[in-house]
Amino acid sequence: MTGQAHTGRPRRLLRNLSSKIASIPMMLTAVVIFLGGTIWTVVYSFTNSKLLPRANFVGFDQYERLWDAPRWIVSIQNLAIYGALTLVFSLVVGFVLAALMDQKIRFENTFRTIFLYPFALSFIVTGLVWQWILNPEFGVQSVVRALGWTSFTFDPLYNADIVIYGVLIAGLWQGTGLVMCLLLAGLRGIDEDIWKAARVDGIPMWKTYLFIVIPMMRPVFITTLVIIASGIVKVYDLVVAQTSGGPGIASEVPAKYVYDYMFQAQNLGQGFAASTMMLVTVAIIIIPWAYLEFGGRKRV
Amino acid sequence: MSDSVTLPAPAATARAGAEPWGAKPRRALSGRNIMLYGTLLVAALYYLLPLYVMIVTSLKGMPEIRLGNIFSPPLEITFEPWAKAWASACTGLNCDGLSRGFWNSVRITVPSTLISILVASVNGYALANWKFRGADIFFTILIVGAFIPYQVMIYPIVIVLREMGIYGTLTGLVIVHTIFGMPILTLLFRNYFSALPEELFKAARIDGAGFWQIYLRIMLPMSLPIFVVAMILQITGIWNDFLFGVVFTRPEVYPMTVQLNNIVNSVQGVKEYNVNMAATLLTGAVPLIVYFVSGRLFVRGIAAGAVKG
Amino acid sequence: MQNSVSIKDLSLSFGAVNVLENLNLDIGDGEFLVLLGSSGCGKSTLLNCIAGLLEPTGGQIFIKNRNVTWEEPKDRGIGMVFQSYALYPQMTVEKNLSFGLQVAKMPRPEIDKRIARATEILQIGPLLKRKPSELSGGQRQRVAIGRALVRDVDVFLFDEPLSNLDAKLRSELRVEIKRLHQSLRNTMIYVTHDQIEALTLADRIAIMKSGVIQQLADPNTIYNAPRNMFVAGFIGSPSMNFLRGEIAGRDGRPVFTTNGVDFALDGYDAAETLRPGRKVVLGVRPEHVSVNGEGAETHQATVDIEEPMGADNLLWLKHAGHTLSVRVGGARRFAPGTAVKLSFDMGLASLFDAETEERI
Amino acid sequence: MRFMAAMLAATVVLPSAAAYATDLEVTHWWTSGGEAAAVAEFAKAFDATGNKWIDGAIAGAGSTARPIMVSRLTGGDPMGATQFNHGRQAEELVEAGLLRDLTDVATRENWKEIIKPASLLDSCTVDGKIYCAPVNIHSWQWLWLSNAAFETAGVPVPKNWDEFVAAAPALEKAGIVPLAVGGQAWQAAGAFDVLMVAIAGKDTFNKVFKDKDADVAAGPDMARVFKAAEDARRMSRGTNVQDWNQATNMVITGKAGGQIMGDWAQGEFALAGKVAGKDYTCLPGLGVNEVISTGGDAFYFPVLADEEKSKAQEVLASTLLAPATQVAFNLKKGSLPVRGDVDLAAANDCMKKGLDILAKGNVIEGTDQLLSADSQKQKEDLFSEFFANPSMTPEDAQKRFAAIIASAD
Repeated sequence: MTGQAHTGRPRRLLRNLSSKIASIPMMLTAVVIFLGGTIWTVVYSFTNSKLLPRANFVGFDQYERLWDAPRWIVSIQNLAIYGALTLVFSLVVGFVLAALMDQKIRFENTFRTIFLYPFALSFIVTGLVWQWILNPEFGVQSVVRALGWTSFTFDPLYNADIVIYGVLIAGLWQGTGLVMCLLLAGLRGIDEDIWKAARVDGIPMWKTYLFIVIPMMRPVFITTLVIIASGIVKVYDLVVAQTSGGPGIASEVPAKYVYDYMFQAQNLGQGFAASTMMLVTVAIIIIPWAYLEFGGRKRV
Repeated sequence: MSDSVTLPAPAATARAGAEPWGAKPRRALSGRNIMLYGTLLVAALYYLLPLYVMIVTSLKGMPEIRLGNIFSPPLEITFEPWAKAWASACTGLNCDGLSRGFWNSVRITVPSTLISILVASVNGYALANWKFRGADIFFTILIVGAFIPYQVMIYPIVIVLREMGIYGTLTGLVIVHTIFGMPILTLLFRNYFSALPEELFKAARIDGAGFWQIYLRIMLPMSLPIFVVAMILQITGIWNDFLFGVVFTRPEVYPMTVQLNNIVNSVQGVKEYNVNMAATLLTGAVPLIVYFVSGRLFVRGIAAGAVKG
Repeated sequence: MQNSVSIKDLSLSFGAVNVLENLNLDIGDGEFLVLLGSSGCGKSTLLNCIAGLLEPTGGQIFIKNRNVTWEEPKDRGIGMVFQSYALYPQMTVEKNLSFGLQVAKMPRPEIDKRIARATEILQIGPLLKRKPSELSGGQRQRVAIGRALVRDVDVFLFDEPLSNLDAKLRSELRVEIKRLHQSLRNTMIYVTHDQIEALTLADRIAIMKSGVIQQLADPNTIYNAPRNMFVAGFIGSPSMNFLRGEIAGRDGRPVFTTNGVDFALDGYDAAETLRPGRKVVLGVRPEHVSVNGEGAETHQATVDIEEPMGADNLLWLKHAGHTLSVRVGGARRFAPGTAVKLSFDMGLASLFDAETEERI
Repeated sequence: MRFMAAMLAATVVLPSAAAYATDLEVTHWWTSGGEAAAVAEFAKAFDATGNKWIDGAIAGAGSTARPIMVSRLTGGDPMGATQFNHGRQAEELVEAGLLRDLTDVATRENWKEIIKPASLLDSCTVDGKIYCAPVNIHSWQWLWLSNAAFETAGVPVPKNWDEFVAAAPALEKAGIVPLAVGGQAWQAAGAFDVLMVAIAGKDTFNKVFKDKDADVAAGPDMARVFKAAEDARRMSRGTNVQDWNQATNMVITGKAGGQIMGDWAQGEFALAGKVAGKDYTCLPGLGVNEVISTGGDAFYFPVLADEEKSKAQEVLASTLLAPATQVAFNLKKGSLPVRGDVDLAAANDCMKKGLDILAKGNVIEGTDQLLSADSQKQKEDLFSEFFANPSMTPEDAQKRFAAIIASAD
């Protein structure tokens, strides 16, 4: 509301008073929980807190140990692989599906429901079902072998080199439906005349998507990105349900490291140090961008 | 209409029969359609496969499951696993299955969904239409907050709720759900309200309507689509929540997911896959039904809430 | 005249709804044809069919004597301008103009030449490096026209191009489009719901209703000799006065009578063919009634309301149980309640059959 | 409220000293078949005192249940009693004053005399005060062998670890996984500890875990243990299950030759109707070094404001240790009672072997008592990686193991 910037100075604090009052829950959440909780976490990451938080400071010990732990390194690598692939695949697959759905197809409702329903299920369920389907003894591998192709091998969850892709298959199964929906909505929001203009100009469909429509969908891509990315950083339940981080430590992820060290190892300090590292990474990427995206720009 | 009808040019008349006329004929099995529907069908198979496995398995008896093939349809359909999952599967000492948690889940989901949506919609409205200095900073913190793993926040929230004296109560749990639903919901509502024509808002202000009046009389009635989206997201999220449900309540009000976890994660000798799958489907039934019923509204609402930045 | 665009028996239906039915239309080379009608009349649908953006369910479309019914829009030799401009928002003006040509693999010098020409005609040189979001509505529409221009085609299609602009810009751009047509002499098909645009721009106007062309004629004919009551009422502002009544014989000559008042039909073309007792509607435009002027026959009326409009003054009068609108010179003022005498110019009036609503 | 009614109906309330019929919420993570049956014995005994056991079972020991319990305690909404691993893990809760001092009850009931071995009660003791009630003894050092599997492979059932390793190729040839090791990290770590006691002996075990002697951990004795672990790793290939009882089930069904697992596995054999000595064989200390550890489970009692409930806590504490309850519970659970003075006539072969060893005093403390949860977790990470990753050499693993011991507290 740029127009309100000219109101008199004395009423500055009172201006938009209702709005400020109404935003109190948001401010409290932002400041007390998210900011306060984060600061609290960062502070206690410099302590040697075990089961209960204690202000017994030990400097950077927890961080040194963290970066010495092979499991943490594996977790970070896994998150990078999983995150990059999830972003790419869910956007690509989601967009392709959305584009197909946008071709005035028959049974659109049916297809949409099919693509979207996994999102209604919890990660625990997703992990469990896919653990099962990918189990070499009674899942896909055994079925294909029973059909006669006896050398067929497909056991992503039991092969440390590819286990993270097994997790990815399940993650995409659950998440792409929502991405598809978001992007489909974005496609539906494109002015029909743009399509007509492109057709009159003789621009092939794929070029229209690539050079005209996708650039126009920037806002919806941003919303989608926030939703996917926040899900990636937090990925935990899926791994627990599907592989428990195994085989060995091959499918560990940072959120699980945090949780395991906080509650199983009862080393809160270590868990907090790990979560601080996660937060720092997220903050470095997100804060400048979020402020530009949501804050700096005036409403058009 | 004599002057609107002109005689066709002679050349055109002569060719008319053999020439293109009407819609360009398309074969139903054109390459384009094969690609289009083929891709969609393959994708649909990938999405349906797990559901199929769940349903099929839940209808088999254990001996049949041990035979191996998880994809084969049941030789003998039995509803025993469903009955067991609902009414008699044991979690610890209590052998009354999921049924004991169902109403608890409802009791948790309904107020949590409503309150979290109301709070987030007011936030979004304030951010979109009544921006005050510093509002962006709070919003940015909120968006960054969406990236914090829940588990990290457990202790701080336990401390806050303890200080407020509402730890272990339903109120506390509702507040927790409201907090964690806030980032994404606020983003959606803010986008939605920003996209509504500004004239509406200006006209109402000129008419002397205040913050709450505009919200209640103008914004709220116009925001059904985005409310549907928020509702679907929250019902799904809260219904499926396990962690907050157990950390912030007591056993009397444990949600259904706690029983699901107990049934699925504890094992009675052999894992009863059929009961697990039936329990899984039963627990997922409410969000699934919500999706099946309101999927169409979901896309429409998302279109309204997420498209405009 | 050589036909530039011909439409033969064109039909289009969405399911059970017929939007266009057996529509025929021929547009001459270099002609400016306006499709006029209220929303939902099928005018935009027809334009989209010509462009190839909608598939007809039946019939044929010829452009330059070539049957293009099954052709892609890009192969039809048309350029199109849209109401919402439909500029590609992430591209500069220059890129907007050149993108289609680049995709068609046109050599760069040729593209540059065409852009230079369009830029000059439309005076958009300073805008080339900007993005659409940095342009005003009028500038955007100019660019949109430019995008059609660089295609160097014979037929231009305009789909309500001025509807999103404010009144002042609209009239400015209207003049520019007219000038453009005069200098290019291309065939232009222009869809609008604004009668002023139609009357000012068109060589011929096709007035549409429910997917059917009601009348196709030059603006003058449309205005003065509307084919039916719909056309008569649609064109003109304020709209034509309609008086319901019937034909009566007075001394062997037919007169129009309503509420006991007679109107001699002396000046009317087809007066001889009228048989007494026939139910008819008399249509008189506000400017075809003179107040307190010279006339063979005068009618008494009282002024109800006056609306001064600067150049002229619009009077709303009570006359024989009807309300009539009459346009007089701006300088002539009448206080409400004033009694006046009216005379009707029957040579410019229209009579419609009350049943068929067709012009007699 | 529907389930409350169901609860009332389910737990047939015994008409007894209803003077203080108090509800006491008890949280625990005993949800598997045998475990649930065992805990039901506790509930039955407690209800018989006129109070009521409100069951708060949450499956998933460490990752799920523990944060919930700790949150409830620190959040000021404690349960009436809770299962917790005793030993190092609860110390902090005690120090924070969240747990109740049971010394009065312990003195009255004379726990110091009746609880055997005494180390169990030591684990409950902080600054001379007793804070928990141990309820059972679990030992890790067991190798469970499927007689049927060896029959299929055509080799005799081995009597010790070395024979087992030698028989592995024959098992593999018959399509049987020699050693089932579930995918969860704690199973690999536990199996290693067992190998360690069996191969390097009790003294090395104590030097490494009790004295945290990194030199010993890096020494030649331990190198032999790591070699054996490499054998185990090779033999465990193809297990492809996560949960311990799924691995046990492989042994029960003859899909696997054997499994290194604690005595709780016995509950699964019992539930499947298998008879010790006939269908399966158990080798304590892997048949090499007959030593068992005395870990176990214990109940803690949070400090409560409500006096009625506090009284009920005392009743519960004494009920848990009552001889009859101990027998009933441990028979179902497959563990050994904490009282030396109860008669376990109903015990099967394997339990009797365990009781014998216990009587001889061939015991060590469990790693839970010796190491912090933190070190345990690091150890789990190491061994789950070692068991899953064939390219990790025993030497490398030993180096990392020594580093963990060096930094352990």
